[in-house]
Amino acid sequence: MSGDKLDVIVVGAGVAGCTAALLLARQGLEVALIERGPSPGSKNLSGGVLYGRVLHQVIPNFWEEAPVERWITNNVVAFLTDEDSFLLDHKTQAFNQSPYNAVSVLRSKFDRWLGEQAEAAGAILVPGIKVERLLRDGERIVGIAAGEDEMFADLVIAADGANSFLAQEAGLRPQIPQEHVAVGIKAVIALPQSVIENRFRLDGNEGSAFNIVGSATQGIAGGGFLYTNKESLSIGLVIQLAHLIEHQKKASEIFDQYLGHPWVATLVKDGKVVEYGAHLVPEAGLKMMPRLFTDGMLVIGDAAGLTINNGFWVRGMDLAIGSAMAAAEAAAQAFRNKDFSAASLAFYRQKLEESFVMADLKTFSRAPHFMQNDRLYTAYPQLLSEVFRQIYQQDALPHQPLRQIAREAVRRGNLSILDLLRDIWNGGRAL
Amino acid sequence: MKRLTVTEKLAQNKYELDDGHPHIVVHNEVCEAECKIRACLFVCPAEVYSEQNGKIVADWAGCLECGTCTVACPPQALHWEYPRGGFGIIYRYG
Amino acid sequence: MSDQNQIFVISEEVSLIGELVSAARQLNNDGFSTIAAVVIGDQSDVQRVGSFAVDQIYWIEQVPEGYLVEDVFLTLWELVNQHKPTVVLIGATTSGRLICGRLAARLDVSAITDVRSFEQVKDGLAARHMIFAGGAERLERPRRLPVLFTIAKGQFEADIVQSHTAPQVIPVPFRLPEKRAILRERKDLPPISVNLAEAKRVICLGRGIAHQEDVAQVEQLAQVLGAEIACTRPLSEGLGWLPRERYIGISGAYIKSDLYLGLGVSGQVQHTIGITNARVVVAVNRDPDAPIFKQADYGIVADLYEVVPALIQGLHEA
Amino acid sequence: MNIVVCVKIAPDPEDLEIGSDGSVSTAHAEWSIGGFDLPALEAGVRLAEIHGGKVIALSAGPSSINQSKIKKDILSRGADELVLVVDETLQDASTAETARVLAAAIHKMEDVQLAFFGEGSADLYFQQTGAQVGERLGWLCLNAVQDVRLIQEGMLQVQRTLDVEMQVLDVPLPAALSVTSDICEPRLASMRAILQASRKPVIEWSLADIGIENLAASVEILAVQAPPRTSRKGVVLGGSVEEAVRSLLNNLKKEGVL
Repeated sequence: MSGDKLDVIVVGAGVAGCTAALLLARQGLEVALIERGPSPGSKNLSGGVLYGRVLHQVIPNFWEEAPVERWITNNVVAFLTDEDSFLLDHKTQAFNQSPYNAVSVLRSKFDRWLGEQAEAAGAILVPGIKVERLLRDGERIVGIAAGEDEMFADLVIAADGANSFLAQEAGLRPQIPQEHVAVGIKAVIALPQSVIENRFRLDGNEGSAFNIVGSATQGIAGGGFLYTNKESLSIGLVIQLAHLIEHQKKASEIFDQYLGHPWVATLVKDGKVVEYGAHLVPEAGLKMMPRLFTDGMLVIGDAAGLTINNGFWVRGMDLAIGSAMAAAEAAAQAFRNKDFSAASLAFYRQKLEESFVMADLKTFSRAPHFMQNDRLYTAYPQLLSEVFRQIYQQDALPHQPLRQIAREAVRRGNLSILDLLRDIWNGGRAL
Repeated sequence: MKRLTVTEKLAQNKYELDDGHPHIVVHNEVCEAECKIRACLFVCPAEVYSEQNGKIVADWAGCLECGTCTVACPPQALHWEYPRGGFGIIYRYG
Repeated sequence: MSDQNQIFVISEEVSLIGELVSAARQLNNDGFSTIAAVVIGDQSDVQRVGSFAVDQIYWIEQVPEGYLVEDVFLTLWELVNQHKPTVVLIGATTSGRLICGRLAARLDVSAITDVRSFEQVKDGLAARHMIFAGGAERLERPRRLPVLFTIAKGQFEADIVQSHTAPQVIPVPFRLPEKRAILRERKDLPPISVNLAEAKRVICLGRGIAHQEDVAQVEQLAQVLGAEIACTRPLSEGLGWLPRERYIGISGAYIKSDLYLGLGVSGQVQHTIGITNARVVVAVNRDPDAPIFKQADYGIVADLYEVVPALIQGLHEA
Repeated sequence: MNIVVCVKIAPDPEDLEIGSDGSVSTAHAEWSIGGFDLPALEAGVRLAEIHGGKVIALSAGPSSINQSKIKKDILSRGADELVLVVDETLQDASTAETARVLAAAIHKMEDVQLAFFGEGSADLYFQQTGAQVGERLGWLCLNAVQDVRLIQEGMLQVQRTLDVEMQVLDVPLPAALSVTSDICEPRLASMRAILQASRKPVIEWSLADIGIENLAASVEILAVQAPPRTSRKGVVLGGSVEEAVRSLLNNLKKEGVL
């Protein structure tokens, strides 16, 4: 190592950081991947579904060696009222073949494996080190410091997660506003593999992914998730922070009640909580995106706010990998031209625009606003449950025609047809 | 499934406690001046913050390092940083 | 005298020999073996060991000036080589552990240390000891003879047997070791003022104690209750508020007192394995979910700074 | 004067999983260097920093010890070189097998005069390795070592803290010293040290490489279970502090312990 100068320093060995370090090491660059936890993944927590086809481009057939849990063949949207549930349940064998569309993962094992791939490609993993500040030469970022150790590099890549103190320190993003994030609370619940496979009607390595809307979050904007792993369930909530503060409800109690909801309770029956964690989830999509680059530095993954939650799925890891790929291309060009200025690194933004990452962020840019709609969490789950209860209820009295049941349910739920239509219209445009 | 209190849930986790190096310091004078709703008392998933005889106290040992409090609280109310390298929560599953 | 099976009992601490002899008698319930104690000390030590119902005493007069007790190893090695004991029980003192290790190496056998209990299994003698910092207990059977065990103080009850024929005392000359460390300086540490293993009542301080000065307040309670003060590892190893021999738990003391009162003790397994033999366990802790409450007979969920004065008051009235 | 520091890499006791049937599993446990071995490594490194010489970390065990994270952790704490003796039969090796392997490995190293050992391993805590390895090497062995200095070529001055006495001794090399865990404060690896660690040599030996043909187990492990839980009443006394104390004292009288 020529003195303390490397080609690239990547800060944060999450999915984005490990992928970037892997791609840069493959280009023959001298890369240090610095992780504050004792190993990659020890500080990371996700709902736990990785849309895998983008990683397949980086590591073909990654699922063959990577510690993935199950391939998700069954996606369910569940509308919950306090007592009832209404499910849209889709299962397809198309997702049961490689390249797998989505896989459930547990970040501690998965990120550690991804970090090992980066090391195998030649990146130097530096675990247990917290980067405390950036080093500057005038406006340009020239390295990082941890304790009294300083390390310089032509390029610094901030992959330090949703709080991203480095992007803030580099002046690329302001203090995070409450409207732009949600608090993710998650428990991992151990259950024997056979119980999971029976309870969720799964065969072999198939998996289910539930996205839960309605009373899971006690009427606060957000949603729940429940994903099946091999021998455990990942179950959690994503609660919009500004809304939570407005309602002054206790996050840990909402989560506790969620675990106790009748429908959820049946799915976690006889389970044992083996871990309880939390993680900030960027929610505002395009609006939240900071400037992604400055002289000598790029921002990728959650640190760049790259997450989409549209009620059907919550995606972060595949966008993180996409951003790492774009960053690696921008780095390759910067090293070819020996130019690490912001102008040169703007190529990163261009690559991001050309990729699915920005395309999806634009497509679903209205989703965050649409998800703020209170009716989603109280009125509509109530409506759906009410309509179906009446459809199936037989009182040995003349049964109302379905359209009348629906109309009355809408009226009783003091919903206006106009609201309903506008919401369907907005939903259509946002999702 | 047996309902667990937050403390009991946190007890399942693995922590590398950095004895004597708290990573959260509460500046109560700022809390008094700028914060009415005491968001820290209800947004934190690990219930790190509690109010004891009028003062906000942070039991930082159980912190899950999500950073929600840094966004919910008035900017100067907390000195909040990640624990030293290798310390704090260690997710075995994640 | 044809050497029947012999069980050797070795410790430089005469008080520990009594406990080792009890352990040896437990192993010898079929009476096939004779029990031989190795005594390093003077006539009165030999007398005292004689009262522990041993059959022989190999008496090593004393360690010459400037030598360490560990330098008795060569003499012991020749004794063991000559008499071929099938079982060797060694007191788990610091010197005892060193002697045990050297003996095991020379005999090419394994040693099992800090044995909690023995069990006769079909192929021979097995022993139980703690692993994973008290998290689990393992039962192991040595495959080769002699079997070597160390036994910690307080693990077996020393009982004096009156009507027993006086043991045969065989003086053994001290053999100078081939090579040794030269003792430059020796200082007695303040004698352990407390033998937690024997204490009838113990008050244990945990992380709940905020400042070192508060220990004094608890000493007052200990005085009134006639109890010894102990602590958990952080207070002795970490903060050093109390000396190491007052620490209860793995690599610390194991108590078998009538009463254990934990003040601000959370109840980690590394500590609670040392109190399993206490008759009545009482816990005082502010945190209702502290693990100690599940391992206590009586618990008070309150601040120890309120409970201690109330206890002193209550005891005065009683 | 090269120094070898023997370290045990084993499952972290904190990751132990106890089944409802009392069964014990380390299947999901993280393997790491034992907490008592870190001060021994630090003591060796500090001595080498003062007097020169190489510090070789030595560990023996099954393939689970051969993880890049662990090797890097050891090499980032000041050791210049790491030697691993890897063989599946070393899983649950008894004190005799461990000592025989470590002694054979040290024997194969040239110009090593001093071996450090931790107080005990984090998982088994037999506190036997230093004495057994030292004796097999024919070196002088001491435990409970709390301070070590080199006072002249081939001679150490060592301070030991036993149960009731403290000793200062001149110890001729070669020597095998088991150190107490408060001999010194283990260093936190710095970023520079971790970066350099990835460039330090790791040497892997098989049992055959160190001249061991067969390693018959000298102890049979019969059972491993959670310790028997002495059943406790678990009574929590309610009411005010005074009421709770009063009912506690009554209960203790009834129990005959007051």
